[in-house]
Amino acid sequence: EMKDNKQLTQPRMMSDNGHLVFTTGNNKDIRFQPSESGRVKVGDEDLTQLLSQIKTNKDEIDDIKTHGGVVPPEVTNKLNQLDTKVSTL
Amino acid sequence: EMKDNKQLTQPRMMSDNGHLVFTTGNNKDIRFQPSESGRVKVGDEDLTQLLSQIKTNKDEIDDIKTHGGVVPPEVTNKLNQLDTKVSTL
Amino acid sequence: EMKDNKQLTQPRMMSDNGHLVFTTGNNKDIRFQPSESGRVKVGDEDLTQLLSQIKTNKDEIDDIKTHGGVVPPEVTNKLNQLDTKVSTL
Amino acid sequence: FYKQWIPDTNYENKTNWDKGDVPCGSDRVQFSAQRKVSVFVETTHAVQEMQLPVDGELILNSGAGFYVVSGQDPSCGAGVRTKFKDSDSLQWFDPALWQAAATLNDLQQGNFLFSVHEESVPCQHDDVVFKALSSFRVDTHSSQSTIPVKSVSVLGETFDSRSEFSQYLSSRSGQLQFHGPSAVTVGNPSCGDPTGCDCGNSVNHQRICGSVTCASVSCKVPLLPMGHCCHVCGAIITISYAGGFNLQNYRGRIQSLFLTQPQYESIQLGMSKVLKPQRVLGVIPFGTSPEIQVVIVDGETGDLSEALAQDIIKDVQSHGSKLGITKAELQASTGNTSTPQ
Repeated sequence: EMKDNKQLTQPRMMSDNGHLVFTTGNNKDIRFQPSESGRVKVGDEDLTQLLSQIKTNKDEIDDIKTHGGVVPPEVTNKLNQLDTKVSTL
Repeated sequence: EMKDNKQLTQPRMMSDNGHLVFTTGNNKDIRFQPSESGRVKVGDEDLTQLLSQIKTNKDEIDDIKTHGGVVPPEVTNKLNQLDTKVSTL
Repeated sequence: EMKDNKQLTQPRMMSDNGHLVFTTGNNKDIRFQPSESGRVKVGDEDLTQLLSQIKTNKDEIDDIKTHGGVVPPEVTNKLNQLDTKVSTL
Repeated sequence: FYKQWIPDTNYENKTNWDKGDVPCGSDRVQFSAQRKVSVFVETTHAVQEMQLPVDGELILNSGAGFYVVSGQDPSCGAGVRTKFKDSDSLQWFDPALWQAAATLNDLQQGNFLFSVHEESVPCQHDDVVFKALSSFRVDTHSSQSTIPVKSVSVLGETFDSRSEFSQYLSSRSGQLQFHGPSAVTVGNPSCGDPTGCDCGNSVNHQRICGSVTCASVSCKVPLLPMGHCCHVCGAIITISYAGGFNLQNYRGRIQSLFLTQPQYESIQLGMSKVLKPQRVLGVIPFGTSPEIQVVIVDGETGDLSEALAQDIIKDVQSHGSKLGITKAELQASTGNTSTPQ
């Protein structure tokens, strides 16, 4: 039993109906660690760069949510219209 | 040759001149499945977390697009100003 | 010497205390190359799809930042209210 | 000399698998959970499932890799569960696990040298070679805290800087390949003494001989060469030398004068400097004196060895002074001894 438990923590590479599957046991990660000068690429895309874009996106969304985005032009127009009307009353 | 062709249609992990390359096959996936408590990490980044952040980002963007973000302060100010002016006319 | 350097850069699939670790040597990448019909999945997520979502998100954020989002309903209401007030003065 | 580690932990080496075959696409591959192992993979393999150890690594040669098939691999059959064999018990100080050669070229050509057991294991001035396209796991238990050598080559990379190799040893691969309490250290100078250098392994003599099983010998007076673990049938020449002696040149002389002769084809000859203990009244040790030991064996009764030894003694008698040899003593397992000059 001891042995079985230990085996549970062994990482595996296997075929699941012809799909290539990498698995790990309880609390065990799968890690991709290229050298410092090497990159992780998905197709032609630099994954590290894309991952940092996720954070940038999140920050920008938070900013929009807190401070609002640019004022939509129809709002600016309407405000200017009203302003003019009120001033000429 | 037969064998080589076959390999191309199978998902595989290969060393290509020192690069580590994961290639999927015809309708065959490569899956990284750590245990529920294990993570997939790219360098120091938690890929699982970042991937879920992509969806959160998408949802928040959709929300902003549907309901608008916060009202920009200059709009609120202008509206208050006009309101005051109109009320004192 | 050239050859010697190459040898040191061999990629490795390692098991580190049960964590599954993929590493490469100097200047060597880890590359995921999904085929048209095969996917790279992290957990249940399709990596390629999510990565393209990152760019979509970025584009939409840029759009919101440039053109503003939808006008929040409270702004529309207030503008209508003012408009009515001004017109009836 | 170059000393090359013979065993490997390569994926393609079928002796590393308990079923005696390299796994194929229908097979389930198992590495024991607790066995730490570094495995070199030279080519591409199909596999049904591979269970990795809790600590270990697969090193992928360029073009090497793994792929999976759906269901059975027709070229593999029904598939078996196959286990990577235990490689934990291989000892650095096991003389059977090393090959010695004078040059890297000789090492590649398979021109190996015979030597006594202590000198079969890397000596303090030797270059240690682990084959370029291979992985290994060696237990460095020693009688001392370090195992000094001149250089170590691993995966085609030669380390002769002490700090760089110590850094390598602390890397993950280093820790998987070298285990045990003693540290192999590189950066020792090569032997600078033309008359030869002591190997330095006598301090590990017991450990070295602990892994040697001696064959039974059938000769009148079995001989025990210094640094050897077993009695042999053959001959030993003990040479005392003066300033002009050059061990490498003398080894070359014996090679070209005698060992190339067809009648000596089956002869194995080892020649090295040994430190012979000096004793007061033949009992109390008070130091050592260096001399050259020539060990000659022929795998049989020792008659052939003695014939060669007599030829060498004759050569000493006529050219000894020119060669820097002051004395040469012969012991033969036939019971004959002689002390010319």
